[in-house]
Amino acid sequence: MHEKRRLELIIERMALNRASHILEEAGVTGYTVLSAFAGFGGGSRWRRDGDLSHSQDMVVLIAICAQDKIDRALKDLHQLLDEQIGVLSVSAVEVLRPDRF
Amino acid sequence: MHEKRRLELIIERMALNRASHILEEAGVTGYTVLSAFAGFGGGSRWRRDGDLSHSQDMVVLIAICAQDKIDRALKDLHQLLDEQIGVLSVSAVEVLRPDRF
Amino acid sequence: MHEKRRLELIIERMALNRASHILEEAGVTGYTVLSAFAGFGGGSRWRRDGDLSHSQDMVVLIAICAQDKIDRALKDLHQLLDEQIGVLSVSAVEVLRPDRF
Amino acid sequence: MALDLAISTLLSPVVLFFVLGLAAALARSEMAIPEAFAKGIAIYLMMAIGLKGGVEMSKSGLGPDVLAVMAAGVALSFVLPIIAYVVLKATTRLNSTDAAAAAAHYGSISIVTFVAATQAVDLAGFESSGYLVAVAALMETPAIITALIIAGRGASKSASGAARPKGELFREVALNASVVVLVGALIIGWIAGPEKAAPLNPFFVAPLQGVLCLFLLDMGLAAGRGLRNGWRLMQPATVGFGIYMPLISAGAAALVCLALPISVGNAALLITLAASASYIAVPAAMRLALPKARPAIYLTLSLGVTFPFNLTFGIPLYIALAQWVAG
Amino acid sequence: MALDLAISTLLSPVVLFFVLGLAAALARSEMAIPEAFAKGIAIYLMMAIGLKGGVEMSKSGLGPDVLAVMAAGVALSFVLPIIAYVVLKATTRLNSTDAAAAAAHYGSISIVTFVAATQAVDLAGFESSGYLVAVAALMETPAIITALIIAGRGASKSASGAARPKGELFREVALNASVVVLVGALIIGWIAGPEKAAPLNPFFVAPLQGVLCLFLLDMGLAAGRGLRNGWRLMQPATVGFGIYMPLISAGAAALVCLALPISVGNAALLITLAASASYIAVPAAMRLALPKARPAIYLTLSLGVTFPFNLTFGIPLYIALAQWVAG
Amino acid sequence: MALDLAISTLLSPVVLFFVLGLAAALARSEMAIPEAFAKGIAIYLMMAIGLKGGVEMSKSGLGPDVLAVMAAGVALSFVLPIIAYVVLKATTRLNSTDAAAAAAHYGSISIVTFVAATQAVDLAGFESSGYLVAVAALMETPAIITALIIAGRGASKSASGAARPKGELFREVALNASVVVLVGALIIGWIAGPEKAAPLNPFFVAPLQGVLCLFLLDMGLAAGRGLRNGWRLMQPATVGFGIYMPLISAGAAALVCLALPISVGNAALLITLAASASYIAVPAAMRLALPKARPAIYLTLSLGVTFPFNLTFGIPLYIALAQWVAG
Ligand SMILES: Nc1ncnc2c1ncn2[C@@H]1O[C@H](COP(=O)(O)O)[C@@H](O)[C@H]1O
Ligand SMILES: Nc1ncnc2c1ncn2[C@@H]1O[C@H](COP(=O)(O)O)[C@@H](O)[C@H]1O
Ligand SMILES: Nc1ncnc2c1ncn2[C@@H]1O[C@H](COP(=O)(O)O)[C@@H](O)[C@H]1O
Ligand code: NA
Ligand code: NA
Ligand code: NA
Repeated sequence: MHEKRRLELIIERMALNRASHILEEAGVTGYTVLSAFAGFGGGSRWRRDGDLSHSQDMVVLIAICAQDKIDRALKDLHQLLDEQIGVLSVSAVEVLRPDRF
Repeated sequence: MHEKRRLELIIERMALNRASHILEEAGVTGYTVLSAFAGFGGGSRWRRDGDLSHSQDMVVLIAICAQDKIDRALKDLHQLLDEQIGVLSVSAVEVLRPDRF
Repeated sequence: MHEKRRLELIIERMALNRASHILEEAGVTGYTVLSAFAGFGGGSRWRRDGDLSHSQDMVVLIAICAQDKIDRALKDLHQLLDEQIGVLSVSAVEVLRPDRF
Repeated sequence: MALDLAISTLLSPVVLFFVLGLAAALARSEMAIPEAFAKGIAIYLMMAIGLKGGVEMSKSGLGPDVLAVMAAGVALSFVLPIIAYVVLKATTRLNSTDAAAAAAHYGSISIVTFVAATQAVDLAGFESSGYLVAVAALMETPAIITALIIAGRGASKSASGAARPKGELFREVALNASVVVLVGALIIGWIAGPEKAAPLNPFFVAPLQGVLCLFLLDMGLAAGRGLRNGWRLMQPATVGFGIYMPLISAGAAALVCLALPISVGNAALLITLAASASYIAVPAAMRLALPKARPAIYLTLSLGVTFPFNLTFGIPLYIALAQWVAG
Repeated sequence: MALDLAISTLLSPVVLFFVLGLAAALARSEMAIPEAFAKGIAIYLMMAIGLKGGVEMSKSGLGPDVLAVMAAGVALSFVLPIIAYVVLKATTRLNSTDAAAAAAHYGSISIVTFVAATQAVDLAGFESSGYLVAVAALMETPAIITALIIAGRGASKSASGAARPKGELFREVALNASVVVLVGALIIGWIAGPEKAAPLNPFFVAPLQGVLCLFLLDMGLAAGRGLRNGWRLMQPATVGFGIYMPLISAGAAALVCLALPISVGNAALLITLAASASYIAVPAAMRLALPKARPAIYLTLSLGVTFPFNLTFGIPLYIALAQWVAG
Repeated sequence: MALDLAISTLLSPVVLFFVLGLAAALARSEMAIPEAFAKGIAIYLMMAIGLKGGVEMSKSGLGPDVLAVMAAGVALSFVLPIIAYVVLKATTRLNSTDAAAAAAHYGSISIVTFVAATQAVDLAGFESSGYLVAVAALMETPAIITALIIAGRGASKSASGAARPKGELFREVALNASVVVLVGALIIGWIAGPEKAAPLNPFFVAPLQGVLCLFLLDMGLAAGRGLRNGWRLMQPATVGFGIYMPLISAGAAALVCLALPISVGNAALLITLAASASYIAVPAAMRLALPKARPAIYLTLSLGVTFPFNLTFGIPLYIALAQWVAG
């Protein structure tokens, strides 16, 4: 198996489009997004159910990709996270078909 | 980027409040919770849909944090997992703003 | 804590049963599945809402397990991913009770 | 007549949709009603049932007779789990925790069984009162407390709960969605009265029977999946408990009715409540409070055995019993 | 008159809500109907349609004429994919797998198209029978089997399926939610009969037209998003297929009707079923059984081209055709 | 009479269900209406309201008077945020971004408040027109533009937006689900007219009041959770704003009504629209466009303070005001 990176971006729902743009422009070939249903941050808990405007919850974006694409996206992601709520983390993973990412 | 830990707690829904307490008391500054819709364990499969009591399913809690907070939570998490269904795993990640966690 | 592997299989919903079979036969003792709600791949974005047939979306399967079980599943997973849409990644994690996995 | 009623019940669309769900699950169909949709429907049902009871209560009011029946309901909910626990320990090999958890279910109630009984009572030509909905709501939780006390005795030294604040546990159990919505809607129906509640009828009254079909389809699916997973854990004695325990509860409630100023219709409903077993509120409370108890046992019992038994054979029997002890 | 009907259909709220969804999706609005809600509504529709058919069947029963029409429906579902496949291979550059997958959709049926046709038949002054719902259910899956056989021939040597147990595949396809609920509700309606089903009418009959609006809004959104993603893959010849294939199917069904003892209304419905294409059950089955086939092609065809064509121009045409061959 | 109306409103089931949700959330019940179900209901409400307005418009048509009221609505939506912003900056210590974001909510509208006002107007014996639904739809978004301009002035040099294409932002805001469905259903109702829309009534008209109860239960839960999280950030002056700002808006709208050829009922609705504050479309737009603004402030204000105020005391007042300035 081959070493790649796993980018995990926990970000507020309404900023997902911006994050998508950034990653797509950096050449990320794919990502998958999950919808969180609860969380804790800034001292208070939130729940998705009961948010009438459906805009206060967080989503989790997972992208398996090569390091160079993360490097390319990093500056914009940094700015995004200055403006919108979110947490970015990157870890090492092994994949089967390295040329896909 | 800076090295932190990613705690992933797969736990039954009805134990989420207890887990939240433990993490918050250990000083974890944030976490995000996803709702699983299916799984396998103890030899049998489950599905969220069709669970009338909405209490038999698992959730996945993700917390990016410093190792010392995990150390502080570990004993209580261990006890929690003795009593309720769940799986805890911790891995290494890199983050942008280390002081947040 | 003890070193184990975290297998993350992002796969189309309709292939989940096949993936489950493969992992169960390889001796994986448990896994948890989340439902993605959006994603990007092959140059186009998708969203779960609005997929009338409820069969075009991806799910994320997480299994914490020992390396030997992954080794045992790998050939079949490789074939599965040749035929159905999906991404497999494996990373290192630490767990509390190593004998469980 | 009881037989007529039984056959008529057996072939009613509501029961048949339960059977459909059961059959689909046993045949391992992948069909499912999405959780979010099922939860929404459950809330709708609570609102509809609560409103109906409240509106009826606004017409009749709260006399001492009513309070007596309410007290009887609460007492039954507290006491039945003790009987159930003793019976389970005597007749099955379940451990104390599993027995206490199952017992809690039989002290609490099933609101769908209650609604089915209300309709059967009506069909059988008896009248029932709206305050029975309040009795149903009052009987939801006391059984949980009894079960926790029993389990505390049995498993005395388990250090469980270290990290679990008792107050929070109590709040989660007492303020669960079923109770909040049922009691809330009841009070709202009571305040509003028939006239102000009338515009709600096209949503909460007319479609109720149809919505029940949808819900029972889901219950059948859940029961079928539960049976598929749980049957391996079920001794014959445990399955038997799921059938004779409702009869014991019904008997106890019937005795209580002898001492109460209660009409046949209301007695039939009180007996049904006693005989019914919870499959929504109590299972959730057990995961919170008695996590070592196995859901595969208590859910299979209450949803897979007792619920269908009550829905088909139980209710006609309870109405017959009520005619005997009341009126 | 057919023209009148066409214009009246074009401006009916149901069609307009489809157009609204289509327009919103093409304008890239983010609006969406949540999956869980849409799934719940789809189950509701199956229940409502099944019950209606079953109740009607309980009045008329199952004669040899009915069985003949059922057999004709099954035969059409088996045969139409062969025609569709041959036409696709002759007129487009789709590979065998894509062609087989698309062909499966045209052998199967669209239940919304069926409901729309039922109403149009009614409006046009003809009568139709409840057993056509059974015919619809019977026509859902045979087409899938034909397509798998075709694809097996075409792509003979692909080692696919190693890890896929055939029995499970068959069960997943045959017991999909649409078929289970439709057939189940049909049988329930049949057993219950008009009297016992009457209390369900305020939920399953009166609101049906309104619920269809909601569902067609979602279908419009799905069609629009499908078109936006899929149009790049669509040759003109493929798009054309989406319009003339329903006409071919309708022609085949009309020929069959000539040989059947069938009323004009029922003939119109059988022709419509043949002409309609699946967009729920078959796409899911294709991901299971023919994962190499591209959904962007078959979904765009069946939902983006054929469905709107049938809803607006097709149905009036099929009614006219039925008048010609039946009655 | 205004008092009568106020008491009658206070005890209406719709308001009581809001109170129930509020109480449950403040008591920290875990009960929740699933997001997917709530979203589905919100779409239903938009469809129902839009259709009703459209059908009514199909009867009366679009005269110059109607266009004048529409223009007035748009103008109010553009101008009210300026007033709100100035007042907030003068009376509270909110920063420019928070003040601009809150101001946007008060220029936009609440559709539930609008429906409640429609019913109150009806009860009070006045008539209102369907085109007010169009006015409501037109007033949803202009306020957002004003707020963005204000925030742009205040926070001039923030480099925000680097990665955010302006066109996409505009599309997301302008084509949000509320506006698309409301306007779409309005046009569909208009095209269909009363006759063709009649079959939809059992789904979109009769149950509306009941569905509102369900929705208001959810709104109460949201308001209660918002208050629990947000009260720490709320100065008394900010809370006060949530009560007197609707009065200011109502006053402004009343002045406008003086200059308009408008009936009492319609004036009451226009005033209510002006006085109401958004809690669905605008909060979402603010997360897109002004992410630095704190939701805990604007949501607590609009949903926790202004909405209940309008629902109970505001509407009777606005009707009284309308009688004074119009007719
Ligand atoms: N590198 C990746 N990381 C995460 N998810 C991916 C990745 N590539 C593909 N996916 C997911 O798999 C789906 C199909 O991708 P593809 O096979 O590239 O068409 C996408 O829509 C994503 O949801
Ligand atoms: N360390 C973390 N790990 C995982 N999720 C987090 C973390 N910090 C914040 N979040 C998520 O981001 C949301 C906003 O956090 P904050 O920016 O701290 O207010 C929280 O409610 C969580 O859902
Ligand atoms: N190794 C694992 N990896 C991921 N999820 C697991 C694992 N083991 C158990 N689970 C989850 O925890 C649930 C209960 O497992 P168990 O405690 O083995 O009965 C399963 O149904 C899974 O959803
Ligand atoms: Na009971
Ligand atoms: Na067909
Ligand atoms: Na306003």
